[in-house]
Amino acid sequence: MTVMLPFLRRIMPQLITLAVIVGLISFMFPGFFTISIANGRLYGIPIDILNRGAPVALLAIGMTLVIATRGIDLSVGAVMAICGATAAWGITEGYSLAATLAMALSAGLVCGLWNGFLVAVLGIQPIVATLILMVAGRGVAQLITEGAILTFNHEGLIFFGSGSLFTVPTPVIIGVAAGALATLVVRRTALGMLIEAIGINLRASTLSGVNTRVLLIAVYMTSGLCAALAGIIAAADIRGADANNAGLWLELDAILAVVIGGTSLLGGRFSLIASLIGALIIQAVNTGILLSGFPPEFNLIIKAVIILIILILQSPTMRSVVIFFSRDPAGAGEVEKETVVP
Amino acid sequence: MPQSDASQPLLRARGVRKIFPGTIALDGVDFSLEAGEVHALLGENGAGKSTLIKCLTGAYRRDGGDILLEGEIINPKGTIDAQAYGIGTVYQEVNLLPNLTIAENLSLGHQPTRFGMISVRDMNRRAREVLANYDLSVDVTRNLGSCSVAVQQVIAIARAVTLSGKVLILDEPTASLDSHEVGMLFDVIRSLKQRGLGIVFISHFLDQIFEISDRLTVLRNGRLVGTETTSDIDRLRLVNLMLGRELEEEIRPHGKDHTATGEPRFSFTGFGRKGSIAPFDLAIHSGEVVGVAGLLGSGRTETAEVLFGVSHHDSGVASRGEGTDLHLKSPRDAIAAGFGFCPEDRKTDGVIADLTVRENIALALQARIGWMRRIPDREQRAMANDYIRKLDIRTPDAEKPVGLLSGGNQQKVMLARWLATNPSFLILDEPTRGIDVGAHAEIIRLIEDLCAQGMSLLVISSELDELVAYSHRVIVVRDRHHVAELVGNEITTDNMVSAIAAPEKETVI
Amino acid sequence: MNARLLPLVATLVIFLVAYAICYAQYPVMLSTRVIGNLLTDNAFLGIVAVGMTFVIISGGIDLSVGSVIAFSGVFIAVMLRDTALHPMAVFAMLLVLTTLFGAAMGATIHLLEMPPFIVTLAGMFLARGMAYVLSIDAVPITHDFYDQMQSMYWLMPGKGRLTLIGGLMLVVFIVGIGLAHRTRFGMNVYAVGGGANTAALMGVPLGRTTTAIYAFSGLLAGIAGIVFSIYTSAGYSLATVGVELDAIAAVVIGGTLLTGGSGFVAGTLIGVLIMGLIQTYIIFDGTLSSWWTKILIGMLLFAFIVLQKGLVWTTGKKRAAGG
Amino acid sequence: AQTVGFSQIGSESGWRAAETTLTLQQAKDRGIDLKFADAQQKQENQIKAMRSFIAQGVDAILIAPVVATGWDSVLEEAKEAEIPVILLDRMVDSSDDLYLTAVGSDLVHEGSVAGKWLVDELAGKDCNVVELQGTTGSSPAIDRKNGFEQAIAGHDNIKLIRSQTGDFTRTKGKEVMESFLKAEDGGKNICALYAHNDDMAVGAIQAIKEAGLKPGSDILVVSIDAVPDIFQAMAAGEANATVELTPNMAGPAFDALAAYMKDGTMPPKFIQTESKLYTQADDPQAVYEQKKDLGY
Ligand SMILES: Nc1ncnc2c1ncn2[C@@H]1O[C@H](COP(=O)(O)OP(=O)(O)OP(=O)(O)O)[C@@H](O)[C@H]1O
Ligand SMILES: Nc1ncnc2c1ncn2[C@@H]1O[C@H](COP(=O)(O)OP(=O)(O)OP(=O)(O)O)[C@@H](O)[C@H]1O
Ligand SMILES: [Mg+2]
Ligand SMILES: [Mg+2]
Repeated sequence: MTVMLPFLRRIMPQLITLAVIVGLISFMFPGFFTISIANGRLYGIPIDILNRGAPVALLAIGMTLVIATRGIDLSVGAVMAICGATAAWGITEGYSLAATLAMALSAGLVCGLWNGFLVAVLGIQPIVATLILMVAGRGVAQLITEGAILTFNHEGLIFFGSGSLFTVPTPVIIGVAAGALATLVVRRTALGMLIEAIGINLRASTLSGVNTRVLLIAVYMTSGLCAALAGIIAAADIRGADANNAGLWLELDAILAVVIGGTSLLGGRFSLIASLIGALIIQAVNTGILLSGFPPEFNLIIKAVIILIILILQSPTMRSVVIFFSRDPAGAGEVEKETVVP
Repeated sequence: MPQSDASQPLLRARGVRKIFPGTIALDGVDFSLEAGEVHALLGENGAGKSTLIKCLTGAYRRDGGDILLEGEIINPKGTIDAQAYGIGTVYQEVNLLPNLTIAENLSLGHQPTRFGMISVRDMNRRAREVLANYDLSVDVTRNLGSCSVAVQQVIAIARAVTLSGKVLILDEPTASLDSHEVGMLFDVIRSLKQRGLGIVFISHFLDQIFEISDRLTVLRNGRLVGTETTSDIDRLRLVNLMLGRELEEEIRPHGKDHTATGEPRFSFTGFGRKGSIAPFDLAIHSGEVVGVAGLLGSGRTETAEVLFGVSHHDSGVASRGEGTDLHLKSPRDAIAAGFGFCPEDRKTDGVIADLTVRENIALALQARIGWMRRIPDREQRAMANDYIRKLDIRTPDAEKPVGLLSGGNQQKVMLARWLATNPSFLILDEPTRGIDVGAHAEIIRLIEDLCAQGMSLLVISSELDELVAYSHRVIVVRDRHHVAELVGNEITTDNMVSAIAAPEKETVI
Repeated sequence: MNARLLPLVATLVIFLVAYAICYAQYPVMLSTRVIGNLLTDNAFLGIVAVGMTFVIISGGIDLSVGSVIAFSGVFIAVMLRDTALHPMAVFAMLLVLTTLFGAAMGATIHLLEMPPFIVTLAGMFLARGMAYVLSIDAVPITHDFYDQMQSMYWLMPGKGRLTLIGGLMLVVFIVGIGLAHRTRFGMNVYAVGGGANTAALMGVPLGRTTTAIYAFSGLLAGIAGIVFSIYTSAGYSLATVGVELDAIAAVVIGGTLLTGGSGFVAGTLIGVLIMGLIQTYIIFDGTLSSWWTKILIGMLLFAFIVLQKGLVWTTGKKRAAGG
Repeated sequence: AQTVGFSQIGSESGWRAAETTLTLQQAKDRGIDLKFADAQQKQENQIKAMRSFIAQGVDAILIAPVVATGWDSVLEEAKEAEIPVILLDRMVDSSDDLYLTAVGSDLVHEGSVAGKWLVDELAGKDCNVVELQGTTGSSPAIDRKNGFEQAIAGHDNIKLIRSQTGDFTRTKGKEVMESFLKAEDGGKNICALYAHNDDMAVGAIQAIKEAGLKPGSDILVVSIDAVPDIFQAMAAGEANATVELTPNMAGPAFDALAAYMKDGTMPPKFIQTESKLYTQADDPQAVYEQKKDLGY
């Protein structure tokens, strides 16, 4: 119990935000919580949010780790496209499902390796390093599909997008499983601390004997792997690889999810669970906009305003204002960040 | 109500309070500074000295109390305000911008302009003039980041001096200076004093306190212990005031008699790196402390960095014991060989500010064990608490982010990190920098204990007394060459000074 | 030579070599026409990249500029269509608007201690959203004043044109260089990039500087918007998607570090020209499929960055070894 | 041989890939040296490409303009350099003496063909229609919406109840359709779907199936483009109608160009391609077989 408390306190702002947004939608749309079973699959708006949020949630897992090392991965959208295209290509070429999946996942790992190599070995700044793959990656994906949407009808592969296991949609299961696995690996081993250490002070970590180079590469590879999973899901969902549009601009959503999840873009302390909730918040906003029936030209403004409100409420300044008003000088263990007022 | 009149002290703090979560850093502290005096501020690591001056200059928001300048209540909202009031400050960690040139750093905020444009020529000329007072001949168009910590420190001081119309505050300005620079600084301080400035001076070097200060104020655990006239107090009583107890032993100013013999544990032959340190030979025996002496910028840090693989050596070989060659291309190689290295610049090379004390202490050990086998929380906590006790690290608990600790305590955490790995050869670069008298004695005792347990140490220090106290051998570095080696009874301050100063290599080799 | 200039020189050398290679293959490359095009076609990108350089030197990033350019175009077009205002008056209103928009983002970044990436991302959504609300349709601009501005160019020998907007870009660069290296504001930008807290301790007015930086970027995005509207005589809410990434790439190729604190406005000009050169080369080649175009742009970006790093590194090393 | 520059918008959809493939094919068949430039969806890149073509001195320029506005000055430059320009598949709103001719379909007309089909199909029955728009602000999205609305205007039995953007993509088409279904009583409230392109329709069809409804009968599906995949859906009875936008714009363009080059014959200013309506009656499987290798 005592171990859970700081954890709960850490994700509380995200949980509250999610609750408020879900509350808003269900107020607007009273049928929100009705969940039924259609075609042997759970069916309802909350399920949609989970299901549609899964790719961004997956991306957010890798992105959280990358951002914790003070990096950023702009290429995840393009990597999704590459891996989706690889999967579609593999299955249409007649490879077995296992081989196809292996190829798609390896494609993600290779992309991650490339990014990691640029960042850790060549010392190129992460934004630029991953920008290269962001630009070129979509070209690679199109090269595989030759510009067309490569469709397939293999039930096994389609299962990853629109299948379900015990009535739960597969993407949700994959997302939850990946999140749980990543959390477990990162927190049960020393990886989490080492990643945070290199994010906060790379040089000091190297001097302390942390194998920063390998760790950085591994983190980018994880991001590539997550993007590969997301890419497979996205392709399986529409039964085709759309090299142009798969994952387009999703990197921004993933970064947003991480930031809403409270991980600083300057690296350091991170929380995977909070990022996952962040991904759900974003998807809830998107779904809410779709349900609202507003004309689409307002979509961006609504999204921007909601995001701004969320971020303003979560900003350190606001938090200290809240602490100030709640008259809790001990700050409940929270570290007051001294603002140096010039 | 206080009136503005001549009898008022120049700068006065009344009942200043500052509370951090879990710590009361300042608890109603009074402090007053007269014009034309040097007022020393003393106290153990974490006593609240830095916090007090940050409150005085508005860098921190106070939680209570008043600040009066010449009798008027002032409320500086930040450094700019403080500068406008004529208060110049050098904060504890060097606070300059490594990406700007020396001249730009000196003139930031008040650059000479002509028709609204900065006149670079004027700016550089002024910078050269200012630095001439400090006997520093550097290219002022060089990036500050390429200068050693010491040079940066001097520049920070020079900047603060040019900014201070009434008050100059120096937080541990001498921590990384050698005696020559310190002398220079004191000359400057004296001339400012003549001009009627009030100077606040923080240092852990009692000699310097006695040399320069007129009055002193002692803080302990955020509380005011007292203000005294320096000439009325003796060393022992001062230490007593600071620590609240007797200091058991002071440093013995003589070298070790014992000279290590037999097989060296590690030996380095022709080790060097072009452009940073000339090839040198070095043998390290078990249970031996090798001191390294030299002026600032002489290449002491470079020696350590080449040994630890931070910068790759491009000549020479290293070996363990008799034969086996050591491959030292990176810190990881060095750590695998049983080395440890506590770097000089703790802010950029040492602490991981946002990680907790516990994690910082466990880091090097964890890195060596590998990421798979996480040291269980319980063990980490036990280890951390153990070192917090042993090294007397002042922190409410092991879960405090290390960046929030006072400077000296951060230094101890770094030491703890390396002790936890139990290295056979530990390199310490300026380990006592910024450490209070009590802890200073403890660290020296620790060094002696470690070497008694058979650990080999290479200690770089600017404090020659300290080197004399614990070294079995002292290597003197000058101009990137190892120029002399003093053994046993030869290790005296005088010998070292003459070896450091000697223009030719005629000293004992 | 000053060590600080190394990245700049490296970039310049790479640009010249690349141009020489292109020239060897297509001699037309050196015609005034191509050179004029290079300036005109990249004018809006260059202008916005100057603002981006300041932002990046200060350690920030501004993702909103592409959307702000689109918004500017739509704003101008709609104002000119629906009101009788003179374009100059509309420009003035627009520049006030975009400057305030930038300032608001800067103030948010400073006051709420939020990362620039996120604040300007929201700004990016917001600005494009506003453009949609003004008009989803592309709105043509038909105004004599626009025709005049378009016909203002200097016909260089060889039929190349140095247009008004190309010239304007060069002026903006000169002003930008002066601002960066010869004013207190510029120095403060470098200082903030070197370390915001330290800069504050040294007396740099952090809030004012941050606000001013983003306001300046907003102003230049507005000017770029005007230039783009002259370039296309239209306002279109879907225009200039992703220009922020091009601008960032140009700034980085120009030798500015994304970590902040070091870089050159002049380098950005070369960066912009390099990007333009890559595109011109690909068009001249004319055999690349859509996907190979993308892959090649990525690879060339990579090559330039690696070359530049390599050059800086080897010369830096030689210098160290030499003494 | 002639050198012709071709400035393509990009490769954002299968349809456009097919257009590119066919253009290259046509050029090759006629022995024309085609310089291809992909603009990655950016008008500025298309203008750059045009200028570079002019600097290179090509014999003619084909351009598929990403947007109607903003071409005046570069078209003038081409005219000054005496290089004929032919517009493909989309129009520009510049004066028509600046280009030789435009080959394309009428986007508004396409929308109204789809609308008219629905009107006829319903024959007066009440029907709630949901609409999947293209990318907000793009001209096909605006025009196809207008055309459809014109066609259903005055038919009070047809109500457009929801309209959202699906960005012309399958993924978004599916996601938006899912939310339409949820919002409209599990889809029971919807009788027809109008999608601005086939890709979104294909995505939406999957969403309808996953919701346990039958596309094509429970919900009528009409869309535009006529890409091969929609014919498969039509063959399976899951889609009802599509309006063809032929990707072969280059053929007529090259014909007009050849005639002009030969003896200066001025082609008409607008060569409209047919907006053919395909329904399930048109043997969709056969059309699919015929179209599937065209590079869609
Ligand atoms: N920003 C902060 N947040 C929380 N606690 C802090 C912060 N800054 C200082 N402290 C705590 O306040 C106390 C006083 O610190 P301060 O830096 O003033 O000590 P000091 O006397 O300057 O010590 P030293 O000689 O080591 O520099 C310490 O216990 C420190 O841990
Ligand atoms: N007083 C000085 N004047 C000019 N340059 C200096 C001065 N002191 C140091 N430097 C420069 O700083 C650089 C780095 O010195 P470094 O810190 O490595 O030496 P060090 O012997 O370890 O000194 P310390 O550890 O005492 O700072 C050297 O290249 C030297 O040129
Ligand atoms: Mg201190
Ligand atoms: Mg040193």
